[in-house]
Amino acid sequence: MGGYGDVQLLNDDGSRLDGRKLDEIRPVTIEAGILPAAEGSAMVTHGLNVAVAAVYGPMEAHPRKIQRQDRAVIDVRYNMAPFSTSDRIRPGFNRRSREISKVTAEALESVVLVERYPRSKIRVEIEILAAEAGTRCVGITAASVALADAGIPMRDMIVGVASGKIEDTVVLDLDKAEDNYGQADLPVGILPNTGEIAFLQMDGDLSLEEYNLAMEYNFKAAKEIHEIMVDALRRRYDGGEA
Amino acid sequence: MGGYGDVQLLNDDGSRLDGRKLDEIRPVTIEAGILPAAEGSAMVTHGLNVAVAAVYGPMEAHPRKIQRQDRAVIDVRYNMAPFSTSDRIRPGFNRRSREISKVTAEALESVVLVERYPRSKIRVEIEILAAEAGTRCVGITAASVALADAGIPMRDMIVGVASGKIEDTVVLDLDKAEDNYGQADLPVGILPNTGEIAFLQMDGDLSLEEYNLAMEYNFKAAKEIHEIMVDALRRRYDGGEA
Amino acid sequence: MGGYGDVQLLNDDGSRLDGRKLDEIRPVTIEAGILPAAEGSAMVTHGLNVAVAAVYGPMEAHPRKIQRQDRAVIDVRYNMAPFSTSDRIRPGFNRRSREISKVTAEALESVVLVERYPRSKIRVEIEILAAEAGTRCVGITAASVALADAGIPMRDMIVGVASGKIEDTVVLDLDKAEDNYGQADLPVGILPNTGEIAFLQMDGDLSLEEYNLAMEYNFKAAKEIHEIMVDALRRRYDGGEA
Amino acid sequence: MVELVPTLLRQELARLAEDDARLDGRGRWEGREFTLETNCLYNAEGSAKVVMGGTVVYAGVKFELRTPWPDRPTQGSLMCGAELRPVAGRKYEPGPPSPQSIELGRVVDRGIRESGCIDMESLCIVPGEKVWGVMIDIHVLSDRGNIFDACGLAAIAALRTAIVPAERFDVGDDHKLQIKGTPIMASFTRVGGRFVLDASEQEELGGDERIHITLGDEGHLHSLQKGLRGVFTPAEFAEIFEVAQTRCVELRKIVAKEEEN
Amino acid sequence: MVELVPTLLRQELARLAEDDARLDGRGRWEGREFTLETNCLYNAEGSAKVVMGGTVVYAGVKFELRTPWPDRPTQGSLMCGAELRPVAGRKYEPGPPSPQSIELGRVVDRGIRESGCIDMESLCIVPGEKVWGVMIDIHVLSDRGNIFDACGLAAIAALRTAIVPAERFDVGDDHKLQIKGTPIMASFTRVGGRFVLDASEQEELGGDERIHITLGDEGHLHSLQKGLRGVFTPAEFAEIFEVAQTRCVELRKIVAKEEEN
Amino acid sequence: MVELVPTLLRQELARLAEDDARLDGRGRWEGREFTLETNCLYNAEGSAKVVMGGTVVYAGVKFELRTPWPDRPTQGSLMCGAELRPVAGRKYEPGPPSPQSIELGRVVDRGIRESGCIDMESLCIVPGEKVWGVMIDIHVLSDRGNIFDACGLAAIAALRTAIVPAERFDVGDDHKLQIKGTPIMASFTRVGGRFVLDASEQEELGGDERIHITLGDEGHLHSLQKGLRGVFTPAEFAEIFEVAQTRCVELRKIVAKEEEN
Repeated sequence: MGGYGDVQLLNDDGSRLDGRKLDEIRPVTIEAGILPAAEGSAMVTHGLNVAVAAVYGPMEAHPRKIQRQDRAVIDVRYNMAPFSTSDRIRPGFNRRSREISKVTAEALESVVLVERYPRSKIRVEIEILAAEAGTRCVGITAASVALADAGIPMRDMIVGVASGKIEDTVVLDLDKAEDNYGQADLPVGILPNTGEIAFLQMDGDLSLEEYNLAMEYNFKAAKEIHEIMVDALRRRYDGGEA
Repeated sequence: MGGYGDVQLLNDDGSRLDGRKLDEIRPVTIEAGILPAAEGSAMVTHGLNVAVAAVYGPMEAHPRKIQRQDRAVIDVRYNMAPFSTSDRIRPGFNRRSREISKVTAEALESVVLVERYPRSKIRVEIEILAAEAGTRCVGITAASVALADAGIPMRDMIVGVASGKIEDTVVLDLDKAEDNYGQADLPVGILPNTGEIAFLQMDGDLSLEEYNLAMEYNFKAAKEIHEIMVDALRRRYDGGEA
Repeated sequence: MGGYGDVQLLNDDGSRLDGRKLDEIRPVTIEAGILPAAEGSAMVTHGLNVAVAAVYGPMEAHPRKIQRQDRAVIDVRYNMAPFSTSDRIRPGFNRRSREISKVTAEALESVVLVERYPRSKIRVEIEILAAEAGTRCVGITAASVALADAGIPMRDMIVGVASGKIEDTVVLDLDKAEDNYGQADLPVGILPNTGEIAFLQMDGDLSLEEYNLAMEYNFKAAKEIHEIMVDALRRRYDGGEA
Repeated sequence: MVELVPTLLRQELARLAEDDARLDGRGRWEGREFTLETNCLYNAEGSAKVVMGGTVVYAGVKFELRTPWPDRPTQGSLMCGAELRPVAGRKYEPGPPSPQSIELGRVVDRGIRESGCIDMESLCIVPGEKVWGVMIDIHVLSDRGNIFDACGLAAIAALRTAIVPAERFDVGDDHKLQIKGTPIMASFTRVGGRFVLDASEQEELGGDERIHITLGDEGHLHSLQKGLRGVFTPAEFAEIFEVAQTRCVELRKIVAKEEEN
Repeated sequence: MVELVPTLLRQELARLAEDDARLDGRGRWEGREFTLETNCLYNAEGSAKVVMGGTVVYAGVKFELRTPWPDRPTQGSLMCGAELRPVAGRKYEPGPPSPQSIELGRVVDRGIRESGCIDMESLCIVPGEKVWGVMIDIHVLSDRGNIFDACGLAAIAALRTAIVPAERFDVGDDHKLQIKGTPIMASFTRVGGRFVLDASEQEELGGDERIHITLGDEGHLHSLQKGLRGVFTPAEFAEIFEVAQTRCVELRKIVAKEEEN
Repeated sequence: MVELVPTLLRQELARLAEDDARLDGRGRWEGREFTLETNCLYNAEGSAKVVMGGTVVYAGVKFELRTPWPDRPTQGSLMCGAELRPVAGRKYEPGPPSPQSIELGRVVDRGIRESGCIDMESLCIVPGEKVWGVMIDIHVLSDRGNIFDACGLAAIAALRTAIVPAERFDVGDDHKLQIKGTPIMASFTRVGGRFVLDASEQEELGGDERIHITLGDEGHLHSLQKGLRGVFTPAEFAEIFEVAQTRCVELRKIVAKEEEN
């Protein structure tokens, strides 16, 4: 977290710079099945973030050394397009995207019924086309919908959400300014039906009380976004192929 | 193309700076079988360009995923030696050489009887030792002779030639200054016996009429260079091993 | 060799700056079996150098193309930790470490009874944690002890030692200043029982007479260090697991 | 659509070609339906999305401040790259840029660069010291055939709507990037023995070589490229060149129309 | 120790968990024996060696002079990286940094960075011109379980004893690096269905997900990370958070004690 | 020549060694025929081609302007690299530089550098600001044995004929690069149990370790390297050192003669 002390992020009435309440998420829209070449796909806009996910497989896992005898492996690539950020990003993986890919894959392996596909691989491609804070969470949400769109069986969805702290106040779903000048960020991946957590990162400074409040906000948001996810899938199957 | 307007490339009598006529190629010499370690090889000097090609195979294609069940693949590496240009080139592939390698391989696959060697690979190594404009064409010519020297059956040779445009005039076989300050370049790979085209690139600005004239020049040059190629191979087999 | 002429490296009484005699090595300590995860390991301190070696295998050699039908291959990685030198080294291999890894592997393959393990691989990892001139030799010594600690059969040990030339005088075991400002360095790997040489590099300027004297010093040092190696292995097996 | 094995597919395509027909019922010189959308991405200074049949690509434009090359002190620079990442289809693998993606980027780059549609002098801020570098990145999200034309179209459409972010870099006021001309690419694939326009994924799978033609506003050639195994005759080129002329005029109109919106 | 095949190992670990027992006889929240040694490496400006059970790691600190970022002209920088090289165990392979090593380095880095223990302003030499870059490199020599905690401990211990080599760089006198606070990481692994502290190599082999918690001097969270396949409940988190508080206080004392020597 | 399988080849080579004979009829210390040609490449500031038996290598010299290292403000720099690309033989594969090619380049580099034949001070243009960097690139086109000696010879011959391109860089008049001395490499391979000079490809295939000796004009050692599996005795070294003295004198004469032409 940047943690600059001198940027005002809350209005005098306690509301946020963009008018949101402390526990209010940015607008979210989801469309499933938008990439004809993929076996499952989704586009999620969340604030000004745009994330696309494509799913391929299950397919044979190769090279063989990545194969697991008892289950499928999920191979996630989280990638930011060069034009997705204010300063252009050089194409190719970097350390940040490799870490996010790893923990996202492990989160998805926690909900996909991987035991049904031993020795196989499911490819999940997450492409961030526009970034405005919170892209890893938006990517997880998109990946969940794309997996469902591909017909991959899961014991629950994962909803990606984040809360954080700005001006010593816990708020839901940091936008770009809040992320740059805030004091903490707590991105999580929540299973909406079981209430379990499959993805967890955090940085900054949070007391236990603040953590608990931030987590409460996250669970609230997960419920809201989950409805939008379900709705997108319903539209996809009612409306036929895109 | 550089396309600087203020450099004079044609003399007042319409001839070129180096005295060539508009449809005249630079001097070309070819020697086959110059690399004892290779199964086939050739050195082509074309103006001040020096290109060497070596052929290995057919051999088993590995890794297996590059294998084609019905034919051989041709694996071309076009490489400029670090000392081949005015400013030293860092060793290792770059984007330009990868593109040229790809389209050169595809051109050669169009004339080699690849169906005779299913699941195998033929390696063609093109090394540019000195560069003076037109190296991709010189490399194609060298590769054709090296393939023939290796006894690889082909339905025709490919002759690499280029025409271009300088001072709004179509000319054959641009040299370095003409390439740097010219307006268009049209490198092609011509099958001398069938009159077909296996390699085609072009950049700059050409009207259809200019294209047609440039192509006419290219066909004329292909005939001349083809004779030198045949002569080199004849000398090689008359004269025994180099 | 740096070879700066204006740095004094010998005292007026002919002794060296750190008080050593011309044919005196820096203090050496060796401990075997210091890495619980490895099958054999050793730490060698030699002057201010600290080198650690770990041995894994014999194990199946893969990828298959590195396999040898009639013997094991030894896969050595000599690596300098980023904090091992005055200026931090960027992690990852460089040309120097690749060359040292290659010739060290070839030296070890000369003494390990590799014929006993066809088609297999023995991994030897040499990590330099602190460098004060002569690390390749210290690494060879550490690798020998680690191989013995792993129970890999060898026809002899290899002792890494170096002599050099400073102020036109041959001296044993250059330290950092002597290495930086000296005139020659002759690192070798000596088989203490047979008197053969398995590792040899040299750079700088040496007449044949100087070479012979430097080599005489090296053999003398090899005997001294060999005793410390044997002692470390004896302590390891008397004292049980570390 | 049933995925035919290549040999059967080739036979089927040859049979259709005899009747001058195509798998999806199109005419030989008929393109698939497509949509073009511009300015669709936050953070890109210019952007475009092209959907051409089942092919989906995005292009985004970014700017950076650079020092000019010593021998061209008043000229900015252009860079155009394409990424064919695993998202685009089952056959695409992760790893360093493939020859396919390098070729794609370079062919699109040459078409734009050689058309002269960007006046490199207009990118100069302080001669010898500061110029704009323009970077177009093309991202293929779904490959169902003829990604070259989709990428070429997305690139020029993104460029034509780009805003130079001078304020963010503290070098003046934001302004539209000056673009003269609209170079357009038309690609032809040999299918069943003869060339067709805008090949589908199945046609590419069972087809042979491709020819990519980029034409400028006056119908001049600015870039040519032959890809894949196969040869062609001068007569065949003459035929597709004529088709390309018509196709490029049509697409150029659509780019202009999208800009007016 | 006999290397059990994972399935048998998992069964054994589940059976032990029913009795609240562990393979090596430890209590659920009991760490292995460990030793901490600092200033043990020539050429490193600060260094530490941690032996935790059979896990052995070194950390070394180096400094470099840099020009500060234009938007933070008075701030130095911190970089923390971990190398999981083949020396560390049979399963580690040579090659570019693995996702495992990248995660390890980044989690340790965030814990230290976000705790604010390094005042970046204190690394300024000449505003806008010259600042210190602090680089911590962590080297895992032997992995027998829970390398995260060993690496986190080695990193902060090395930092806390580091000397800024100002004389060598001709920018003043050598001095101790100012460090406020001692962020400590505590890692928990699900073994036999429930979380345990400081898992051994066998427990990791037959276990599930890990949670890494870094706490500052006041017990605040500075970094969290869940790794590997598995899910957890908020109640489980509450339990391990309490254990982490105790564990971190203990380890912080040991770091302080080593510093006094 | 029939390609013998290595085991049979080794037996044959051992049998020949008993009679002090070699596969191609040469004496033990006899080199193959070779030719040296210099200044053979446009664009290289110095160049040489060496054909040694069936081995063909080129070396080319280029110059660049650099800022000197702060601690050596009046010294230029030398870089020597070798590329063992797939062109050189069936066994060579594409990819990043192999350990073989790195060793080759570094051994040639050390021989030239340590002989002191380039006065680094003579490469200074403006102290502390501008010096010449000399770069020798060696390109092996055909490996039929003993590429080390061929590369060493090509490198020094290219250097000795190099012209410093000062006019092109606008720093004075073109002039010959000053070179004092002609370091020469002689390589020995253990074949059939004893060392021979200038091994052929077959001898290398059925042989053991190599020793590379670089000698300067006064017969001093400037570089030694043992490569491949095998050991040798001090007595063996003494013998080949004597042969190396003679060999290097001969080759040095040929370099001088080529220069006069």
